[in-house]
Amino acid sequence: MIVLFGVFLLTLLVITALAIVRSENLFVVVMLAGIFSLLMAAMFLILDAPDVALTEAAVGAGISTVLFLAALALTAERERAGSTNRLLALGVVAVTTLIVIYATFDKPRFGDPAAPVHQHVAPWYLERTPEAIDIPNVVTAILGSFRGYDTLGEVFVVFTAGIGVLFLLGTRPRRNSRSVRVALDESDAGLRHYLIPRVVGRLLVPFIVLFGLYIQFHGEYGPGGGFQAGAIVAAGLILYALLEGEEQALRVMPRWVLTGLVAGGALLYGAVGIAGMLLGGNFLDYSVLATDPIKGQQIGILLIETGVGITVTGVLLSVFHAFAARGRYL
Amino acid sequence: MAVFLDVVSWLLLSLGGAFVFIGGVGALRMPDLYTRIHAASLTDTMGASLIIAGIILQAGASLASIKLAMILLFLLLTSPTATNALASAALLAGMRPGEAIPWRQDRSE
Amino acid sequence: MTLLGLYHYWVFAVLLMIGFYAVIARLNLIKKLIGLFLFQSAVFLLYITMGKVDGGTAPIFQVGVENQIFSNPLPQVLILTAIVVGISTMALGLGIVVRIKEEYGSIEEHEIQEIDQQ
Amino acid sequence: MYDVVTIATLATMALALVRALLGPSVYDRVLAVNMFGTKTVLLLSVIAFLYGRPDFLDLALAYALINFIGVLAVLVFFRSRALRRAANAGMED
Repeated sequence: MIVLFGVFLLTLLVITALAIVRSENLFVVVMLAGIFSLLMAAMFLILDAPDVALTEAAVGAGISTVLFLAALALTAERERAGSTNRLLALGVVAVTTLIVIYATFDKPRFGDPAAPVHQHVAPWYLERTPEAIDIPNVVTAILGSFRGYDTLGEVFVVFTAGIGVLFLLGTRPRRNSRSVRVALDESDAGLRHYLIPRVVGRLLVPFIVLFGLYIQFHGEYGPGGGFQAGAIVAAGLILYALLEGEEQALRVMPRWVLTGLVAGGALLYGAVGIAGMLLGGNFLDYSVLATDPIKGQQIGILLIETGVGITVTGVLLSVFHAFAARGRYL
Repeated sequence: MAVFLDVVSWLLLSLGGAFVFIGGVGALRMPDLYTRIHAASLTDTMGASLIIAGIILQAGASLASIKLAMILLFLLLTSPTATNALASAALLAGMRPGEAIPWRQDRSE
Repeated sequence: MTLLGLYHYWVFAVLLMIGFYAVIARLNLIKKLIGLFLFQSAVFLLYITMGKVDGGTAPIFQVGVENQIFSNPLPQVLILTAIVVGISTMALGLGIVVRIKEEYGSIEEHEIQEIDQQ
Repeated sequence: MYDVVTIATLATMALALVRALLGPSVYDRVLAVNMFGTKTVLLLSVIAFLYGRPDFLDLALAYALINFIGVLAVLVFFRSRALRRAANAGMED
């Protein structure tokens, strides 16, 4: 039965994707992308990946819509019809689709336990996690410890992307593009005139941040971890900025704090690795952090997940403020 | 007792499912934006309450029930707020309730 | 059952190519970025689909339950980080598009090329 | 038992998707996204019990908390657009 539910969701996914490509109104495209993300999250949960679904939820529900809308406000809302060779493109795409579909017949059966993916390291991870790390969530164990070096790389990609956005949008806009900037009174910023969203939103901000912290520190026992928590906390603080205006949000959390978060989280991650080396282990080997190796692993995972969460929060918030400060949004 | 609970929760779940579905039909069939918002939001609240109440009866006294109650509480707070914000945005853009032709925008779509 | 399983892979192929079409056939830069978003989502879906095991459950140990079959945790780790990396790089792409709009006054590829040729 | 609810929710999702595709105005599409969000919360809660893993409820909780940020962002977007247009019209006068 549940397979049929999945198939239905997949069909909706394809329809949504087709509509996304066909629509020329970019605002509509962003809304449909929101639906696409919701469908993806439900699909991930059906395919036994609650951690991934939670990440998709945290990123897709608020942050990606907000970022895309901010970019639309700065560029254009409508796509202009241009002349490309649509037929040629369609031909290329159709042929490639057929080739990929032909290739799927050679893939292992869906759900086959004997498929090559399930043979090499994956059973080893599942077997070793209880004895070496002793936390219930195997995904967190792999993310934090077994493949900690890989995750360090990912964190630095996020870090670099954030710095890149700051470099691109941190410069002052030219004068001619500034003429459209709307001079807003401070009392008029954000959604201050909209009483209902403001009251409810302000009520929810602390709950969202609290829930983010729960996801952060519960990540070893259930779905969760630094990546999801960072996105959720950032979503809560972005909500505050939407309600109260950018100026007020920057007063609560100034730019230097944001930059500090971006760098601090990545630094914390690296420092845990160095600490392991100083205590006589390898880089990112947490076993030496405590007298009991299992305890050491758990402390290490807790620390690096915190680092990940801090960096992700910092990057997403900095990116949001970089777009918002460009002047035509908020 | 267990059978009784099962029956009640089955009733709640089915009723909730019916409400949710009726809301979907309403959102599709109603003639203009504000009536559609009306159809979608009211049934959403009722359907979500009934479904979550039904699941709580199944879950019994556990952490899951507390989480479900939190989900319901936050849904009851956020869903009407989102509807209100949406109606505000539509009003701001100059759509008047009750106008026969609300689709002045986007006719090219 | 085999057909239902294959359907997962076909959806992957179709989604991948819908995204690819948006990247090559549409001239609007934001639309191209959305195409990339679809493309990467298709890849996410493929990885997670391959990690599913028949009768398996999510790879989180439960207290008091033994001898469970678990789905493969490794693709989940890869995709979990890729989603957050994806949104960060998407923000970078949007930043570049915003700068292009400010310099050229347009985000349509052919108009930008015309301005470049002048 | 949960199957009935799941089917109803999935059918409603399909209806909301049709509304999102038909439009006609952009606000109808926002309404559809909002409906879709609530339905996803319900679907995720039900699937968590269908799979017998109540710890997955965190997901539904996450959506219940942050899903309306998108709609608020839409309101902010249209508000700033209206202000911008008013300011531009004022400059032309």
